[in-house]
Order: sequence, then structure tokens, then C-alpha cells
Amino acid sequence: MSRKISYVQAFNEAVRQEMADDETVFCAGEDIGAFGGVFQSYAGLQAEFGEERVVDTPISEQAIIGLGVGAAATGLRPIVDIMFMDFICVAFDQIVNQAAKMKYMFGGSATVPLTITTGGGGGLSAAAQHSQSLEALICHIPGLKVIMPSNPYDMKGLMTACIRENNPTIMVKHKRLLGMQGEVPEEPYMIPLGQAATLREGSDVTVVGWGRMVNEAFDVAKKLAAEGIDVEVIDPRTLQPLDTATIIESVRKTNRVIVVHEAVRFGGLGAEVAAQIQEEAFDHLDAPVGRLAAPFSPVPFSPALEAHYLPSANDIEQAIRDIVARPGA
Amino acid sequence: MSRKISYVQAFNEAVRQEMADDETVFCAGEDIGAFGGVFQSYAGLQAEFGEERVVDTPISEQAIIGLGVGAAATGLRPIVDIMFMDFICVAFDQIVNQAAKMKYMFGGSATVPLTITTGGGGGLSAAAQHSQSLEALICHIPGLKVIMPSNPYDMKGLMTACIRENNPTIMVKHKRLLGMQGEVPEEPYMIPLGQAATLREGSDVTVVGWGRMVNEAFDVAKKLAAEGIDVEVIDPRTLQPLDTATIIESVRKTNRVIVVHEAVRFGGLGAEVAAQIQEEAFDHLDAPVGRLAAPFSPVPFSPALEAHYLPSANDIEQAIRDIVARPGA
Amino acid sequence: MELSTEVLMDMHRRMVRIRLFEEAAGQLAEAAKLPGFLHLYVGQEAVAAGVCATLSDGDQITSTHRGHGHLVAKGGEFRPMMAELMAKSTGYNKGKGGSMHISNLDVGMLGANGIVGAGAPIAVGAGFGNKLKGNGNVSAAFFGDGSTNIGAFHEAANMACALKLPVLFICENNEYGEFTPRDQTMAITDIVDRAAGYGMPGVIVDGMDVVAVHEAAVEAKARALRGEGPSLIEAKTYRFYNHHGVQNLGLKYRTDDEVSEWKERDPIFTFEDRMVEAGNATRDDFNTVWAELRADIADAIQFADDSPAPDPEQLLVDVYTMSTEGAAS
Amino acid sequence: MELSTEVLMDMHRRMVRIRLFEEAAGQLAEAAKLPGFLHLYVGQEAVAAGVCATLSDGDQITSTHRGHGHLVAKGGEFRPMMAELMAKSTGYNKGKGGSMHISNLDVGMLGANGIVGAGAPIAVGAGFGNKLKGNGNVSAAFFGDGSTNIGAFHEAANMACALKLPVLFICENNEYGEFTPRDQTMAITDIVDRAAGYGMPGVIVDGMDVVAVHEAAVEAKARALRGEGPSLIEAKTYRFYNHHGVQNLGLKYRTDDEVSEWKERDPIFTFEDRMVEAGNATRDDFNTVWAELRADIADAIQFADDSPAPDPEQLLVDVYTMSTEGAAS
Ligand SMILES: Cc1ncc(C[n+]2csc(CCOP(=O)(O)OP(=O)(O)O)c2C)c(N)n1
Ligand SMILES: Cc1ncc(C[n+]2csc(CCOP(=O)(O)OP(=O)(O)O)c2C)c(N)n1
Ligand SMILES: [Mg+2]
Ligand SMILES: [Mg+2]
Repeated sequence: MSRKISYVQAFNEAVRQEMADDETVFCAGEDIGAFGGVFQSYAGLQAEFGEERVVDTPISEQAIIGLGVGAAATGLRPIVDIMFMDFICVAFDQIVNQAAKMKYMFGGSATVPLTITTGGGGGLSAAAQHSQSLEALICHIPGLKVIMPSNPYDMKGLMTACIRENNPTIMVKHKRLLGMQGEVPEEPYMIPLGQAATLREGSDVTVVGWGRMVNEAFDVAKKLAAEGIDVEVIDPRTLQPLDTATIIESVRKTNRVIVVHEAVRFGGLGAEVAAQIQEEAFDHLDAPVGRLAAPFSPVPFSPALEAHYLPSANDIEQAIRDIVARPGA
Repeated sequence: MSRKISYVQAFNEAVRQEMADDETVFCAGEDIGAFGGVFQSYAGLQAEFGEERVVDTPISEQAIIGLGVGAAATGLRPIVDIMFMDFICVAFDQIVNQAAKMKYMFGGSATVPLTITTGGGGGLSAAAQHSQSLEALICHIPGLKVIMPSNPYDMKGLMTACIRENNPTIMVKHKRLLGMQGEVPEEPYMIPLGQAATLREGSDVTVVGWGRMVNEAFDVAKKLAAEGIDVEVIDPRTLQPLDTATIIESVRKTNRVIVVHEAVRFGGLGAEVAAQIQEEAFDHLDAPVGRLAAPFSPVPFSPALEAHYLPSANDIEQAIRDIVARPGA
Repeated sequence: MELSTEVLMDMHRRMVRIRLFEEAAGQLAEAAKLPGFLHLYVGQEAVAAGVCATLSDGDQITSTHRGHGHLVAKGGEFRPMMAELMAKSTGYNKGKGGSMHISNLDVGMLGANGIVGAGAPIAVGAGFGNKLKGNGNVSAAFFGDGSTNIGAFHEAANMACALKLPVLFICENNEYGEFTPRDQTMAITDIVDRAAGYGMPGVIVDGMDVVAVHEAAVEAKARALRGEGPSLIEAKTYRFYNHHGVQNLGLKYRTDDEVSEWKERDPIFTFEDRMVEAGNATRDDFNTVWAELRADIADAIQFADDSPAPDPEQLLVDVYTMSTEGAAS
Repeated sequence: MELSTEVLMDMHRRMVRIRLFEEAAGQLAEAAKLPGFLHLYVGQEAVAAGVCATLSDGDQITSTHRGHGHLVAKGGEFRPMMAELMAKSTGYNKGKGGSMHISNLDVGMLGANGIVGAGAPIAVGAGFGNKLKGNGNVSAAFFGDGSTNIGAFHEAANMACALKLPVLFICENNEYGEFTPRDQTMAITDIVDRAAGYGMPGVIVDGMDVVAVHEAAVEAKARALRGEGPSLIEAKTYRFYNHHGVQNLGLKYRTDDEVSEWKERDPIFTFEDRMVEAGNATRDDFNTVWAELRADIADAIQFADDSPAPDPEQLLVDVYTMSTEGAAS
């Protein structure tokens, strides 16, 4: 498996292979057809599968999700695209009150195999309405599954799993990772939803992160290894359901843990991770669960400010140094 | 101050007094005019202040919030109503991407003294789309303030503060508390946003809760006092900004703490409270921060199921007994 | 269009079924035997009956908060419907949905909906599926006059037109949204004026005349199946009871005269009169229908009464579909 | 309507100011001196200029992602605008907003907006404020053809009509939403067909003719101020550059012929020709304007270049207004 493709190509390949394999799969979204989507996630698919199955929609996020819900509940496997993650707010009712709840409200009789795809994350000077990491909002909603891959291999396997999944999933592509290259098998494969990946084993401290942040953490871990600081790095990959077991097990071993994400710290998913860790591994903790995240403000446009807004490799390194320096219990 | 009025009357009185005092205050929402609102929160106001200032709107939650944002940014103090908290999802973009961010995105030049009012909480067999407690979603959004009073006195003082506040606030009325009676001064007064109330001092364990849950906790605390279990009960009242200092101080004293809310536990605001407590009071904790909340499902219609869904006084009592029984550090 | 006696009697039967179901539900609500909210369809029977008589089980409908009428008309059975309203485990939704989410996918009824306007995009999704599958089915979205002011309606209407989907938009214009008259929330008199803005034909029909509704629906369905896209049918109608529940809440938002004028035009009784006059049926024929269905209702109430409430263990069941792949179609 | 030379030259100046600002911004973007996204208004100048020439600083406008043109037309100054695009602390938004959120409340410009359709409800709010205050001001919402497919537009249009607010709805129909032709996303040709559905007059104007736009705006404003409510103006226009940035991205979603036909109708050059022909101005007059404004642009670029990036300490400033009461008006 020496073929390297990019993160967004891995996404595209998963969609293409599932569409070829299963004629109930179709895609709909703004500018995804002829143009292939603003991130080129859907490039070439309309040419291959036709306008009936790769649909350019009006700018109507509510109806885009509704299109997916109605088609899914009646036997198709829709993939519907919300261009930027910030725009889920425009369609929030259809996501939160319709897609997520239909099965339960209907006493189980509905099945909603819907995949929602979107681009999240900051670092492109795209300002307050095109840079957010809003995963905490959707992870709080029973009925949804939330996925955020950090590399091309995971992207293909997780996207394939999303499409085959019989529940509404939200696949968040990190905009800064679109061009990231990595080895990706050509044949279709699934990575089960809800399984974390331990990117690196270590004994001194656990870092849990997702999206671009976990890659930063991984690089920091490699660097610190040279100094004898042994960092375990965990990427949950699926944020809902969250693979708490893997995290807890790691913390029971390392006794120290930092959670890092791009989203705002207050009420971010890191809070849930921290809360669960202290519940499940209370007696194993030598230090409070650390959280590294964006401060409490909208995402600023200015690159100078945004650089301070997003957690950086430096911040992660410092946080690791601080937590391992803290005397144990 | 021996006059007793209800929670919803306290709300109404705050609005009425502010409208009388400040002609830039107006109200808009569905059925709030002639009818006074489905919870009668706005009863009598149109008769008193006229159709120009108490406006029946179309069923258009996005435009209702937008009406508030535009009017606020140009010098008025709008109070706009979203009937049920679940419906904030319909207007989520206007709340999250517009109201919350306008000031910051504009470099400070805009001021948005907007109050959004809504009815939250379960316990009325109102099912999955009319029962949610979605405070975690909005507390995660920088730029908003979130308020949830647990009694008539706080309601009036906090609502008055919301109306006079120069930032977007979301005042969540708990639907099950509307009829709750309490002593409320006739003259206008403010309770500063961001100040918790310690409803009961205690030395054995702290319970932090809001809305209807903190009242349940208070009753449990009274009951357990007879057995010599001394419970401190804290009501943050304002959930964003959260008065962490009061909570931390209490936990440093009691060394044990339980957070209770009606919202879904995963990603609920209790996670943030727990995360902050273990960060700030790590060495003071004799037990993990406990969380009592709804399980991971939509709100069921059936009263039999909903009774199991919402945390109950019994659950709170049991959780307190368990945590005080746990051997200390 | 000449309708056979069979079709006419079928539509009559659908109307009487709705009437009896709704009257019974109202009485049960008054006797405090139905938890939650209840929005009765009495007075509007001709709309659901006229439209659904043109549809098969393979055709789908979406509905509103006022949804039992639609489900009955679409072929819903009394027993599981009554059980659902009573929150019993034998209900269509196993007691998890209730009045506002009652549904049955087997007869193509994709749910009542607690969110105004939210059903329409879902109907568009079902229509998309029908078109892609080429199964010769259509979907119909029922919605109120007030709901045409909300964004989801607009997006759904436009998308269906842009994609030329086989969808029927059925507006039940009963002149009120809750307690607010239609003319306070829109500057037009006829909802049908909105059709041209989407590029679809719109027609006004007497919503108290099941034959007129039926004719319009037949035509709209034929157009949809010719691949010419959606149509908007505005049925002028009236609800005989209050917005929710049975009794008015004190506020006279409708005059007695207005109510009784509309009641003069009762869709069932006027239909019966016309049928008898035309010699198409006798009073006896109708009496037989009423008697038979009354017995069915009594049976359904008994059934629901005898059924158990959901077991608490069901609380967390059906939040997610537990299988992957293939369960949808 | 006979316009004075003063008004004509004023509109010309507004158009040239936009053109020069946008061309300069495009060049800076190509030189990688502008972070983030950039949506240029070149080609559409007559719309903003024609409308804004009828407005005073006390009148408000809301805008779109394509917002600099509107701000320039409304009286925005080059220096703080250029500085904002360059993310400098001297920008109108202190570098926190950038191209997609550029704003200046002093001239009544309530912000570019990164969310399609989101500006319209805010304009309705400003219009509501104007009506309540009785200040004789109007507000105008600018928006694209594609944005009329989104719910927020619909709700805003309907609410303004229902409440008879002094609002102008200005649709810039440039026949594309991003890379997708208008006729794929709606089944109508003229956006103005939507006006009747709200009960407001709608008029199509040549958006390449500033005089035609101006006339329509004058009429709409007069109607608004007579208390007769909003109007919809559809200006048929064209953007000369790509959806964002300057160059096409390879995909030929518009033919060269189409682009050059529209460029033949350049709103500035055709206006100049007509003015010269009619003897209202000389080539020299225009050359003077261009030269003067070119100097202003050069000065603004220099100013922006010399200005500092925001200090990192500004990151958490202006998330909230820090005062209570009275700051709004
Ligand atoms: C998004 C949303 N806003 C408000 C409500 C509250 N609500 C329920 S029914 C209703 C009136 C609906 O009016 P209409 O569409 O005319 O239907 P009708 O009740 O007349 O059948 C309202 C405002 C809701 N359920 N959802
Ligand atoms: C809610 C939302 N959906 C999608 C987008 C992405 N987007 C930005 S501009 C645009 C096209 C807008 O088209 P139109 O309204 O015609 O304006 P134009 O760009 O032609 O001026 C889209 C889809 C967005 N910013 N917001
Ligand atoms: Mg109605
Ligand atoms: Mg356009």
C-alpha cells in the first residue's frame, strides 16, 4: 500500500467507491456537481455518476438536510454537503430536531442512513463565520454520530463507514488538512465508528486531540521523545460515540492527560472528555486533566490574532512540559 | 416584601417596568401580543404599550432574531421571544453567527443589547421537540450570555438585568416553574449577571444545579439535614458567564460536589463545570465531580419514560448519599 | 371529473374516521387521559381525505403538529394511534412520540412534526427518492397557512421546483396560526400567491369540499408524474376547535359568528347532504358508516386503555439503529 | 425623472471609488497581501451606487459576502477599508472582521456577512427601529440572486411586508451563485416574481445602468416613507471577476462570450459615454475623478501597509460590551 493520496482525495475515493457499489447512494450540495465542491471533495463524481445522483442544490441548507432526511427515511443513502461547518447553524433544526430524533420519536420504525459532510476548522483567516469548530454542539445531540479524521487513511475508512452506517453521521473535514498526503489503500475499507486510534504509545502523559490538533500533538510527542518525555497520543477519530475506554485505559497508565482541540474551551468537547476522565480514573490522576483550546471569543480574521487564538505546537509542548513537571499524588 | 407572585408574573413585571421606564424597549414574538404568549409571559403588555411596541410576528424565528439584532444594533433594546427553547435551532444562525459575533467581528463598534426569551425544560410530556434543555449549545458561543432563573425573585432581578444589559442575552424560563410562587419586591431591581446564589450553606457536599433541578436539590438538602448530612446548594443563575469562583470556593470547603441538570449529560454544561472544578480544586476533591443529568436519548413522550429520563429528587438524594459515603482522599 | 360512488364513499369514510378519532381524542384529553399537547383536525377533514384518497401506501406524506388527521386519512389504524396518544407501548411510536410525532412509515406517513415548517423539506427528500428510484410515487407535504412564513417551507418549495420533483404542497389555510389571524402575519390573502415565486402552479380550492380537494390533488399528482414538478394547492378551511385542546382559552380571537359560519359548512355533513340529494347514497348508508367506525373507536380506546405503558428499559432503545448496512431499503 | 449633474457625478464617483477599490484589492490579493477570502464587486457598481446615492448616513444597509462595494457606496473611507482587508488594527473592524465582515455603523453599513441571506433579517430589524423611532430613515438589504433561495431571505421579506416596514430589498441578480448558474437552482427567471408572494411591488431594472437603479430606489424609498411598506428591486447585473478572488479556477462555468458581452455594458464606461454624449460632462471631468481617486487608493494602500497588525492583547477585547445600560443609543 505505497500509494499516497491526499485527505480530500481519500474522501472523494470513499464516496466514489460507495456510489459505484451501491446505487442508493447519492450526493447533494451547493456547487458539488459540475464544480466538484469548493474543496473539490466531490470532484469528478457528477461526470461519473450523472446529474441525478450528484446534485447541485440551491443555497438552502435546511432543504439540503431535509432532502437527506426524507430520502434516507425512504430507503436511500444520501450524502449531503454543508459547505462550511459554521453553516450547520443555518440548518440546525433539520439536523438536531429532525435527522437526529426521527428514529427515536418514531419508536424505532424509521432508519436514517444519512451522511452530512462539512468543512471545519480555522487557520485560513476565514474569520468568525467560516472558521469554527462546532463539534461540541452536535456531539451533545443524541441520535447523531460525529466524525473528524486527522489523516487520509482514516478519512477513507471513516467516510466509507459513514456512508454504510444506518444512522445520521456528520463527517467533518478539516480545511487545513485537505492537501495532507498519506498512504491509502485503493480497495474500499471501513474503520468502525467509535474506535479511537493510539497514534503513539507513551508512559509519561496522554494527549487526546482530534483534527489538525492531534497531528500537532504527534509532532510534539516525537520531538519530546528525544528528551525522554514519553507521550501517548490518542485520536478519538469519532467524537460521538466517543471511545472513552481507550482514553481511560491510557490515563490509568500515564496518570496525566491533556485534551487539545481547536474549538472554544468553554463547553467544548474537551470538557466532556475531562469530566469523564476524572469520573473514571479519579484515583489514577497525578494532575488535573489539562485542556488546551481556543479562548472565549469568536475567531478573529487577523492572522496575527488567529495565530494566538488557535492552540499551537508550542502551546502543546508547554502544556506537556508543565504537566509532567507537576509533582504526582 | 411580603407580596407573592408567580415566576411568570415576575418575568412579566420586569418587562412591564422596563418598558415603562425606557421607551427603547420593545417586544416581538409569536402570539405575544393580543394573546400574551403561550405561557402568558407577555400578558397585558400590548394593551398597555400598544401594538407598535408589543408585536405579534409571523412564524419566522430567523427573522424574529434578526429583527432583534438589527433593532439592537441601531439603538433599541429589543426583547424577542422564541416560544420553546427547542426552536432556537430554527434561528440558530441568527443567534450564533449574527447576534453573538456582531460586536467582535465589527471590532467593537456595534452594541447589541438584545434579550432573547424562551421556555425550556421537560416534564410536561411535550416530547422530543418541545422539552429540551439546550443551554450547553449557547453557553459554548462567545458573545452570548445565558440566564436560567429558578424562582420568581431571581426571575425578576435577572430579567431586569437582561433588558438593561448591553450584550445579547438568552433568558430561559423553565416551563415547569411558571406557576411557582415567591416573594418579589414591587420596585425594579437587578441581580447582576454572572453571580451565583448559594441557596443553602453546608459542609459535607456541594450540589450545583439550575432551573427546576436546583429546587429539587434544595428540598433534598433540607431533608438530609435532618439526618446530619449538610449539603451546600449553589444556583449559578447565570450559566454564561458562569460564576466559577463561588463554585470552586464551595468545593474547596466541602471537597465533594455533584452537578445536576436536566440536559443530556454528554456534552452538557455539567461537563464544563466538572472540568473546571477538577482544574481549580484538584487537590481538594475527595471524590470525582459527580454529574446527574439526562441520559443519551431524545426526550420521550411517555410520562412513564420521561420520569426516568429526568433526574429526580430521589436520584439527587442517592447521589448525595453515595458521594458522602465515599472514603476521602 | 366524475368520481365513482366508491371513491366518494371512500373519502367520506376517511373524513368520518378523522372526525371520530379527533372527537374521541378531545374527550380523552378533557378527561386528562392524554398527556402532552393535542392539536385537533376537526373541520379540516376534507383536505386530508381528499388528498390522501389519491395516494397509495407507496406515496408519502409529511405532516404538522396537527397530524392525526393526516395519519388517519393516509390509512393509519385507530388502535396504534389511540395507544400512541395515550403513551402506550402498543402505539405506532411505542409511546415515544405522542400526538406531535405520530407516524407510520408502512402507510407512508413520515410523521407529525413539532416544528412548524419542518415537514416540507422532508417531503422533498421523499420526492427526490421517488424520482431517483423511478417508482411512480409522489410525496405530499401538508402544512398550515402560518407555516408558509417560515424559511424551511420556502427552501423546500424552491428546491422541489428547481429539481422538478414529484411533490404536492398542500396548504391548509385555516386563517390562524395559533391565536394570531393570518392577516397580521402576512400582507397577502391567498397563500397561492407564493406559488409563482417558485415557478409552480397554484390553485385555491374549497377546503370544506372533499371533491374539490380531490380533483386538485389528482391534477397535481398527474403533473408530478409527468415529470413537470410540484404544485401548490391552497385549501381554504377552518379548525372547529381551539389551536390546541378542545376549549377556547378565554381569549376571543375568533368571533362566535365566524366559528358558526364555518361550522355550517361542515365538510362531512355538507358532503352527505349533497350525496343524498344527488341520489348517490342514503342517510342509512352514512349511518352505517358512522356506527361501524364508532365501534372501531370504542375498540381502539379499549385497546389503548388495556395496553401497558412503555417499560423503563425502553428509554434508551432506538436512539440509534444498531446494525450497519442494508437496513434502510 | 431628471437628475441633476451633481447627483449624476456623485453616482459616478461612487462607482469609480468601488471599481478602484476592488481592482486594488484584487491586485493585493494576487500579491498575497490580503489574507482570507475576497469577493469582488466589479461589474455590479451601478447597483450599490444607484441605491446608496438615495440614502443618508442615517439610513442603514446590510450586505453580503460581496460587501466592500456596498460599504464604499455607502460612504466608507478607503483607508480604514483597505486596512481592514489587510487585517490591520487601523481597519474599520480593527482587523477582526476582514473582507466578509467589513462594516461601519457611522455610515449606516451594518456589515458584510459571511452567511448567505443573513443580512436581510437584520435590515428588517433596522427598519423596524426606524419606524418605531419615526426618524424618517429607511434600511436597505442587498443580496444576491442565489440568496433568495434561503429561508432567512423569505422570512425577512415576509416580516417586513407584514409589519409594513420602511425597507428596500435590493437583489443583485448576477445569474450565478458561486459556480452554479441561477437556472439550476430555481425554476423562475426573474427574482422579482417572488415579490407578489409577500405582497410588495417588485421591479426589474438594468443593473448596469446607475440611473435606472437610482430611479427605482427613489421610488421604493418614497413608498417606504409613505408607510406603505417594502419594495423589491431586482437589478440584472454581472460580476466581471470570479466568485472569489480574481482569476477563474480553471472551470469554465461561464463562457468567454458571456463575460465579454456583459463587459461591453460596463456600468461606468457606458455611463461616462452617455454623459459625454448628452453634454453633461467631459472626458476631462471624468479623468480628473479617476486620477484623484487613484491617488486616494494609493494613499489608502500606503496607510494600510504602514499600519500595525492588531496587538495580540486585542484578541479577547470586544467579545462583550463591558458597560451596562444606555450605551446603545
Ligand atoms: C418553529 C416553530 N415555531 C413556532 C411553533 C409553535 N406553533 C405551533 S403550531 C403554530 C401555529 C401554526 O400555524 P399554521 O401553520 O397556520 O397551522 P395550524 O395550527 O393553523 O394548523 C405555532 C406558532 C412551532 N411549533 N415551531
Ligand atoms: C448559508 C450559506 N451557504 C453557503 C455559503 C457559501 N456561499 C458564499 S457566496 C455563495 C453564493 C451566493 O450567491 P448569490 O447570492 O447569487 O451572490 P453572488 O455571489 O452572486 O453575489 C455561496 C453559496 C454561505 N456563505 N452561506
Ligand atoms: Mg393556520
Ligand atoms: Mg449571484
